[in-house]
Amino acid sequence: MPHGNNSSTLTGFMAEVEKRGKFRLADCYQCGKCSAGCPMAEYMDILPHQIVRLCQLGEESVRSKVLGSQTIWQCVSCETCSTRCPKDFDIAGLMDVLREMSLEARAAHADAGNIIAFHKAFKNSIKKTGRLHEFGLAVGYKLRSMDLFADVTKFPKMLTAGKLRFLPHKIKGVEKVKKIFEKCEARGKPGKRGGK
Amino acid sequence: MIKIGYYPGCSLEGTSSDYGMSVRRMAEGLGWELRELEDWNCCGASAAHQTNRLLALSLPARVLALAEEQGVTELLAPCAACSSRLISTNKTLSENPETAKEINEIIEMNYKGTVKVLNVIQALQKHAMPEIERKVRRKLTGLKVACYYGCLLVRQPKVLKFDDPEEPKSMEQIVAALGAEAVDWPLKTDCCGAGLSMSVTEAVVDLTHKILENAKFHGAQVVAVACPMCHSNLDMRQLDVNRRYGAQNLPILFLTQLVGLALGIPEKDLGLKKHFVKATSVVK
Amino acid sequence: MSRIGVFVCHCGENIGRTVDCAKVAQAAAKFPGVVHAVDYKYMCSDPGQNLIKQAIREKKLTGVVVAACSPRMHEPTFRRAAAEAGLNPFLCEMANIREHVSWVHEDRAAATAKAIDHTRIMVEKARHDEPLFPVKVPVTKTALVIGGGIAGIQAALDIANGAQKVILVEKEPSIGGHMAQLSETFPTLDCSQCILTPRMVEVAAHPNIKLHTFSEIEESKGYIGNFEVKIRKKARSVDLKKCTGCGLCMEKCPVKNIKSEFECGLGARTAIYRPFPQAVPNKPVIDREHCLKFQKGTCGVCAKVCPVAAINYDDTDEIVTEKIGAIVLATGYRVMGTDLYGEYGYGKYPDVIDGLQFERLASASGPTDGNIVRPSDGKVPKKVVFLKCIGSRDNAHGITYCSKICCMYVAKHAMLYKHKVHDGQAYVFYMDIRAGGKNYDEFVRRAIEEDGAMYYRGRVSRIYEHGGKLIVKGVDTLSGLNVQIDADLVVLATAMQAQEGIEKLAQKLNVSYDEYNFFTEAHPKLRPVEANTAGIFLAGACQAPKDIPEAVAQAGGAAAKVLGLFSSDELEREPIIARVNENTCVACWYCYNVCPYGAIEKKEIKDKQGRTVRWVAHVNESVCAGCGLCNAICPSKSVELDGFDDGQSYAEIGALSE
Amino acid sequence: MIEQLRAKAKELLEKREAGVIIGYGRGTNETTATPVFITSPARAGELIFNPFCYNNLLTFVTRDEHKQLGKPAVVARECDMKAAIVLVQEDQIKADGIILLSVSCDEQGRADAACRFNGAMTIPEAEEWLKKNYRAKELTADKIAQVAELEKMSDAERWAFWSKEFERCIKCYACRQACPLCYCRQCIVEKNLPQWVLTSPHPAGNMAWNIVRAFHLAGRCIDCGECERACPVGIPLLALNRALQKEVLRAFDYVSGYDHAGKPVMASFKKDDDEEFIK
Amino acid sequence: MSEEFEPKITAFVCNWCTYAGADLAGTSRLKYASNMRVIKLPCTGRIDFMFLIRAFEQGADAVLVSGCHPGDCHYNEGNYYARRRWTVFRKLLNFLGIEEDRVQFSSVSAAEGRKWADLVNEVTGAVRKLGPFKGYKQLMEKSRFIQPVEAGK
Repeated sequence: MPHGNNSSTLTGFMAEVEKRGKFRLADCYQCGKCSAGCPMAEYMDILPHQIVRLCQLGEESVRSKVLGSQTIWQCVSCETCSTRCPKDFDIAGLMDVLREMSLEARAAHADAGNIIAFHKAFKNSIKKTGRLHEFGLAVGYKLRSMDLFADVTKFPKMLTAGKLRFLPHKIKGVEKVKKIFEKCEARGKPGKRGGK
Repeated sequence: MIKIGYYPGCSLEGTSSDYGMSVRRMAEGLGWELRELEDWNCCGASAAHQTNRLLALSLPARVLALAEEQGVTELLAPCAACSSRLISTNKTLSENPETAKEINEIIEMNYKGTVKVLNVIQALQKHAMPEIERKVRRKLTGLKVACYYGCLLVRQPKVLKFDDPEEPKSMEQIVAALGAEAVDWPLKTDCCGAGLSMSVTEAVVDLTHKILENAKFHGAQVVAVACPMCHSNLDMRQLDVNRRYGAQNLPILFLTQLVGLALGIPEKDLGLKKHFVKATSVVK
Repeated sequence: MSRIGVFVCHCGENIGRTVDCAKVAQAAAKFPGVVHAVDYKYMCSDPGQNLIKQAIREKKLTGVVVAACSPRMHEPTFRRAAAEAGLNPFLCEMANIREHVSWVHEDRAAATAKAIDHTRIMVEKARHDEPLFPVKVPVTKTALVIGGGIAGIQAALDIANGAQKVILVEKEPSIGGHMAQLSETFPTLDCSQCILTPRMVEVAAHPNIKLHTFSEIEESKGYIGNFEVKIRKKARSVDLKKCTGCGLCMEKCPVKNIKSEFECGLGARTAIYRPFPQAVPNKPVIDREHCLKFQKGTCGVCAKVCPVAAINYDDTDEIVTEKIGAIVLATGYRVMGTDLYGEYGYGKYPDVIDGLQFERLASASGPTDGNIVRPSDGKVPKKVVFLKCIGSRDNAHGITYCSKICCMYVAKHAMLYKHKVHDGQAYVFYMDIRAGGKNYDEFVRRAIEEDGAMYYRGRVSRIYEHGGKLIVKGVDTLSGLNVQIDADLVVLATAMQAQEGIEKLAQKLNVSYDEYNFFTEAHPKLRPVEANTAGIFLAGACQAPKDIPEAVAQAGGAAAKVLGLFSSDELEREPIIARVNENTCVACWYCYNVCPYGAIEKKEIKDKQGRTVRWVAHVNESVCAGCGLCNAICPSKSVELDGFDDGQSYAEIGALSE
Repeated sequence: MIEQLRAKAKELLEKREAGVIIGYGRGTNETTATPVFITSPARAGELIFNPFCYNNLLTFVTRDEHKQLGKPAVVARECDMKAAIVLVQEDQIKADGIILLSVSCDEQGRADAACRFNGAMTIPEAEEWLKKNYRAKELTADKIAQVAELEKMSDAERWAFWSKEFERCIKCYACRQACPLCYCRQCIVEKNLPQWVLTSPHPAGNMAWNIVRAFHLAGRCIDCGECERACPVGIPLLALNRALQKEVLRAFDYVSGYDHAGKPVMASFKKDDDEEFIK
Repeated sequence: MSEEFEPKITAFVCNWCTYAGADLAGTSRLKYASNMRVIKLPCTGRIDFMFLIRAFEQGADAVLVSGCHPGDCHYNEGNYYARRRWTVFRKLLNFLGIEEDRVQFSSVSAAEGRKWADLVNEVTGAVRKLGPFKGYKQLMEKSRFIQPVEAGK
């Protein structure tokens, strides 16, 4: 989506969001189709179209409200919103941007702890071995989230079913992968996302 | 012999080893030679995707670059998350030279963009349809299947360019070719929440339940999937669903397992035993 | 020596902001032949025009150049002013320094330089201008109206009642158009057919109107006042002169299950059929795709039962040629296909219908005699959901514009439904309510306040069937709550689009059309009912989405234009026409070969004894359209186009040398 | 063969089928030939045809002074016959207003050793004869050798080549006089309102003139080479003409001189004409 | 900026499509390069090939000829004839050694304001790459070119 001239005049929060994303916030006309079709809507504190609206308002005052919202962590990136949006606005893409910003600002919603923990565990697993070691992931996640009992019941079965390995498989290129992580985490600061 | 590059992805080595098995056995059955990428890494899936955009591009980019180096032109990625990550990375890199440059720097490789990524359905369409009908040993006659696509196979259509995002039919066609009956049901592209399966269990159980219930309502005896997350969610989470909403016992099968069965490959070779919800009840 | 006056316009800030108008005037003052150069805020204003008139008189100007907006905007204005001051209007030229300069460039210096060049170019042209005098052309006082919907009917009647001849061409077997399909009309809720059908009958009976139904435009030649149009009368297989419209053939026709176009597929018709009972002409046509006689060579029942032997299976298309003075385009609109919304399941679920289908359900003369029931099971729906902006205002899947009428007809639908199903509930999903118009907003409020329609501000994301209900998943953005309704019937207010294949017609008549295939008007503000081709006028939804009153009003406007054109026996045409230099013409006929209008004639030069000495080309002034093809292709430069002759063009190019 | 030609000429004049024979006669000496206009059967014997006969005699048929002499029978080589056909196509002579005494020439456009006489022909006959016997010889590799060579050069090199060639031009217009298809009563170069072509023989004027000359022959030139032969400073004008012949053949599949009844190629079009060059 | 070579480009456009398209670019306030000077004629079919030569004689570094899309010509067939003319003429110019980018052709409809703006930029860019039309400029210098005197004007 091309940037309109208006974007150049934007400042603060709205400008930052637009700069990171390949979309023009002004495109959204608040029809709400994204919220209407969002599978997670009922578990969100702010509906997706309202998140876009808040970004449109753009004042600094909404920054914490948006980045601190539960919504951006409830989003499963199922892309239903972006697919059906009559204005071709990439809402899912916006959520990615907001999560990124929320993490950098350490502003994430308390309930999002779990999710962040999960993502951390996930990424660490990859960082360590080059691949995802799901048992490690699950355990690592449980430790981080202190949510020790959920799903524990399933592990034995999964193990017997050969669905979980105790020992992680390390790939040869693990060093390379680690390097990729370091570079990305260093660079992963503001900048345009690869356009969808 | 059809040669296809093969990228199993982490799940098929772990939680969905049954998927992995069935893909390999099905491939043999169909006379495909799968050449697994050497030293492949995780695509980053949603975790990277959701939290660091460069990582979200770099991890898949390395996989694609490896494939290119190893002379692969067609890369089969049975995991829907992997295939969607790889395909959208391919698109992003081809459309944004400057991003491509940056990523190539990061992965310290030079990906030219020559690799075409296929999901399992595409691979079957391209290399097994329609002659598969003739290869079927055990027609799955009478089996009512709800084909479930979930999110990652069809969205975003502009990126994936695969089937109709609202009314996909490709899996149905394959299932029909196996002799089974694909039921018409509306929730085939609704999200089951797998991305948050472990973290926001509450919500995910509801979503999963909606889907299972709707599939049953339309007469499905099994649900066919082509995505390990959908599978572990619909299969494992069924225990939680049962706990909250009463027993569903709706077996969830990978498309590859259905094909395998139809080709006459024994159940154990297809990993059917590994399921939480036993398929034996319906698949004799 | 020529005495040129240059007048540089600031157009308020529009030009002045980026072009240094004073500097342009100063530069122009130094151009050869220029004796007077000034700049002024608004040249098109009265004082501005007076500046020009004054200068013409006092400075004895032989030519005027106005450096301002596009000539397409104000050339007529300034030429008129020049004429009023006694200067031949064709000695007045315009240099475009707004659309082509100030609005498209930001660098002031560069823009000013370009403005000066454009002015110099036109000064050079003006120096080579010759006075031109309008050409008189006879007018054929017969109007052609294309399209027999309400707009076409209105235009035809107005022209005919103005005592001029009209030929009305309709591609369907009957006139009436979409309005004939409507149930009741907003905001008065009077019955559509009750007000339309008398007009249809009037058209058929009017002595000044010749009606060609089931006919299409094959080809069009000529120009304002003198078009020659070929009309294809498609084979109807029924002799309209003999047929009495008794309807026996339709009763007896064995093929009875064809989806009726008029009923939007909700009703059936026979193979020999009349689109609807009040059709005009009220006589049938044979649908050859479905007729057994034509498909299998069997049957022939209609011919057997016809008491007046009106059935003619051997009927063929007939081409009639008509001489026409003016054309009114009233080709109307079509309803957008909804298949592009998989998430709404149109076409998959029989109880998801579009607005026009609802009109048929609600129409007393409809397939259900006005009872609103579900197409699937004929049950009366207790919950009906109306979706607005389906296709409209949708960059991603539909079209970007607003279809304008949906807000009103959806409110009407909600009302009609409530009036017919008292215990029913209507729900409306909308983005905005656009009810600008006399008694329009009041009407919408009535639907909400008195008839209790539930309006949700938001779009719907998904509709699917579950247990005989349609699950509608929408949102109300005002409350910030998602809404789910288990509906019995869903009505999609689909977008209004230009007719299918309109671009072909446009090319035949060479009128221009926009990216959505709506015909473009000559000027968005000042010439809204004229096409940009002289002698062709626009009426109704073929120009943009319109409701009935607007379409009728525009039709009246178009008719008035036509009557104005017909008010004199001759009309004056721009004298931009070609001239032949008979001394140098060698009659190689290149001009003759390329002229798109056949305006070049072969003329004999005779000596005193009347013996043919040689042949030369000759231009028929009333046919020449001024394209200048002859001029460019003539190897000996013996044909020149007045107003754009070689001397002028060379001078213009010459103006560009450093 | 020359006897057959003379006999036919005599017969035509005797039977009054032609008013004048336009052919070649002996020049001031054995190695020159000059156009002759024979109106009495007795003088038919003056006709000669030898390697020194190469003017395109069709140039005369459009000139008023010769029109007085009545229906002409013209000694015509293949290219001359094509000239006649184009002149008919462009209505400068009537299809039944000329007889062609068809003779064959060698690649240099001169009478070949055999000096074949193909008989007297009407325009339609000539057209058929050419299609059968000459069409295949159009734009053969050797004919467009120089064009190909030039096309291989870079733009800059070509520009240098031609500006050098044109610099020699002295604006004598011999090329025009010699061309059977340059029949205008007043040539564009004689028009000065506006001044289409800069008159003086300087580089700019020469460029303009040579562009006009070449393009006015686009789709018309019948490849007789008279212009080049007539040019006193030896500019390779034929290469220019042939480059355009080549393009017309490529783009419109058209060779001039084979369609006396049809529209000239540049005065007609096909809706699917080549347009890749239009953005 | 001032150091950079600013091409002089002469555009010959038809009145009905391209001129209107350029107007639309204006009314839509699209911004584009200011190197082009526009000369309006009724139809591309009216444009004599010598106009292009004349433009070069006047120091143009390139010329653009732009009209309606095929089929949309206000005069039905004008641009079809023009298309044939330009097909051959550009061949002639190129055969004489004039770079193809110095003689450009396009179809811009009345609805294509955006296309016009992009086109002008594209052409200007291309000519900027080519640099000034030295060849013809030298020709003119060598000719110590004097404007022909015109009677009565």
